[in-house]
Amino acid sequence: MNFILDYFNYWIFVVLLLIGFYAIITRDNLVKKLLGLSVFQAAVFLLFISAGKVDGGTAPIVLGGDWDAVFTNPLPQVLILTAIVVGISTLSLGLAIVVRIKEAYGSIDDVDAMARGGDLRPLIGRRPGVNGDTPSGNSSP
Amino acid sequence: MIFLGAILAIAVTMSLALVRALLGPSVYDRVLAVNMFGTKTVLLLSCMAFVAGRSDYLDLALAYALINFIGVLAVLEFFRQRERATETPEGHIRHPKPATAHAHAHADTDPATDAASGASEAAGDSEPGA
Amino acid sequence: MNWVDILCAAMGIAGGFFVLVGGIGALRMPDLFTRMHAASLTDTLGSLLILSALMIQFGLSLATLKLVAIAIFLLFTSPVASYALANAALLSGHRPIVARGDQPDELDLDDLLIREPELPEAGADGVRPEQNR
Amino acid sequence: MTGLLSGFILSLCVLVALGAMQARNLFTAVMLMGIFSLLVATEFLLLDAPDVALTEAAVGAGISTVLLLSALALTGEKEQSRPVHQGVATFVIVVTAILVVVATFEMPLLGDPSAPVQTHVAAEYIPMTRDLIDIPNIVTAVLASFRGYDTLGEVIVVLTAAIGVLFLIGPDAPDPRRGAAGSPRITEGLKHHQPLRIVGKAVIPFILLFALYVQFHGEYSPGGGFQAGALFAAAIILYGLLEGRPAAASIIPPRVLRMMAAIGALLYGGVGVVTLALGGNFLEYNVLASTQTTAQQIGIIVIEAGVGITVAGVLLAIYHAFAARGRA
Repeated sequence: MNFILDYFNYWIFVVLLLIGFYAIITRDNLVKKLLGLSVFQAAVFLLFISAGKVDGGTAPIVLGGDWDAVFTNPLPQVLILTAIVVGISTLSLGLAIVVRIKEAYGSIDDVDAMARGGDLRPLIGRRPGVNGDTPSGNSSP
Repeated sequence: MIFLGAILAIAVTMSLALVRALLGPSVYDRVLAVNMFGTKTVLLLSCMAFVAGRSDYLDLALAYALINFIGVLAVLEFFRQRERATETPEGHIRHPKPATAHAHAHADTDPATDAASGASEAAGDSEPGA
Repeated sequence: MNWVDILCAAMGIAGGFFVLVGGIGALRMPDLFTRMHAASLTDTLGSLLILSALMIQFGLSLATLKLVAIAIFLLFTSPVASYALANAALLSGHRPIVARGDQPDELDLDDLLIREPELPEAGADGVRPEQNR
Repeated sequence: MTGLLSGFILSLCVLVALGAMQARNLFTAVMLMGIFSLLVATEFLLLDAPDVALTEAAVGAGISTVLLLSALALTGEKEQSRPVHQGVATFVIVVTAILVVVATFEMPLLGDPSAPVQTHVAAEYIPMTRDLIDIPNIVTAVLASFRGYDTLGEVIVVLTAAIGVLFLIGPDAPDPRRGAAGSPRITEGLKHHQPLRIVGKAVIPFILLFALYVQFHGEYSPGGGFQAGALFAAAIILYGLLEGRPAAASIIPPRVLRMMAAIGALLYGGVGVVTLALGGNFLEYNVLASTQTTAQQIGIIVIEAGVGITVAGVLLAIYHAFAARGRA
């Protein structure tokens, strides 16, 4: 029992990781896959941050010049801080691809069928300017 | 220890709001629950700042309060776009009352909605799976 | 424990009570609007009580200023968000359950709702051209 | 008490993640992910990482919800497909679970001060921050000075991702619906909600002020360029939600945003070039001023400003790309 409680946070991270992983594999919807990726990512972030925790420590920001206090390890925090911002950049890149797929194929589900069809022409699209793509005077029916 | 009661109540309320967010039934219930949850997080963080004796944690509470508001507005904007883009907002009403159907019929005769639906038809707004 | 601490603990517990009542209301009430009512009203009072107790504990400092900012912010944004949410729900066809009579549609809310104005004809309006570039 | 609260928050995390993955409506899933992000941020704070918590709150709960919702407005919110490959998935998950759980037994306990991660390079950072840099926020010191190369790389990654997004759905990307007859003209924002406008517009200056505080007070309290950039972007996005995206685009045009994204990264790299020119190594701030701590602080402030400019530019450019897509 003690052993379960000792490792409780690790069990949670494992469960979160697996929830995200399962969603990535089994969901065909592309946005859902990206959300699964976010959960997976969050599990890794939590693991890193908890690795830096020190018992009796405080946040690595010195209050009142007290440099001798016990501080939590700042290194994992630095890594994860930047990783979160990179995470949203990659998430938006993924969403941009999903939006293009939706426009080209009319669906963001059932990607396997699209891949089997092998027709990539809709994704390439028309060149800008062909379609009345001028900044003003557009949208007149 | 002074704020033990408050922290306890906030934690319980967070789980209640979470249950509401998971149960739904309508999307508006979920948005309400998310908003509630955000407010409770702000309060929890403020109390934690006091318990930890670190007033710099209050920056976080402030940031959460600001971000929460933006989240709700983003949702409202999303609803507005959906009302514009599709004729009948689907899948978000599971109201037990028969009034729902009537309300829908009412909304359909609304000129603004008509115009929007006409526009989306003209655009060939392809429905998923079509 | 001096009397300030006791006062703060009392305010914290009272605030916690209101927050909790709001949570129970949001879970147990029968329809969206009553839930919203329970949540938003108690939110304001509960938050203010807890934040005031914290302000007293922190004393005169930058922390109290931040807490005041949080309190003012919650005081303004939370009701406004509730209003907008209720409006969006009503526009989408949700109607509150009313006790008297079985026809909720008798409730004519159309004049109260704030609708988006119809979009003007393309090109004839004052909307700026897209500034994408 | 902290341990109990932490366990409670983590349990809620699992519940929300399960709910989000099970939801058939993607809008519901996004809402639950917003809650998930708040929970994760609270857990970060409980693990003594306020900087990370601030980033997660600003980026995860705020910007990411906005971006996901604007993407859903373009792709539809119903999940059409049923789960697939469940047999294979279960097998893979069980194998992964066994591997990860076995690996877990090798992990040090939470908060163990003698864990390997605590005993190597990290232990050096705290006294070195005191002696060489002398700013209270050790995270900022490590981020901007000790691991400055690393952060430069991350900034470039963020910039690259934005370039990718703009290639795919930016204003110059092919868009079959833009300008087509009858394409929805969604430009007005929430203008018709007078209360929202009044409160929202009153709030925006304070968010901007707070963003500047987080940027320039980041050496003394939780914050820094990444968080400030996200908060600044959030303020402009709030204006865009209230007044319509074109109004936000007229404050800072997307052209300027793209320049901001590049200029921030250039500023960061430029500091490195300047230190090279002054006879130091790349990003060796010590040559910037006569005393070491002053030189380090100058370097940190400049590169944090670069990070802030890039992050704000990137996030806003991405927001505009999504919000303008498919609209006349």
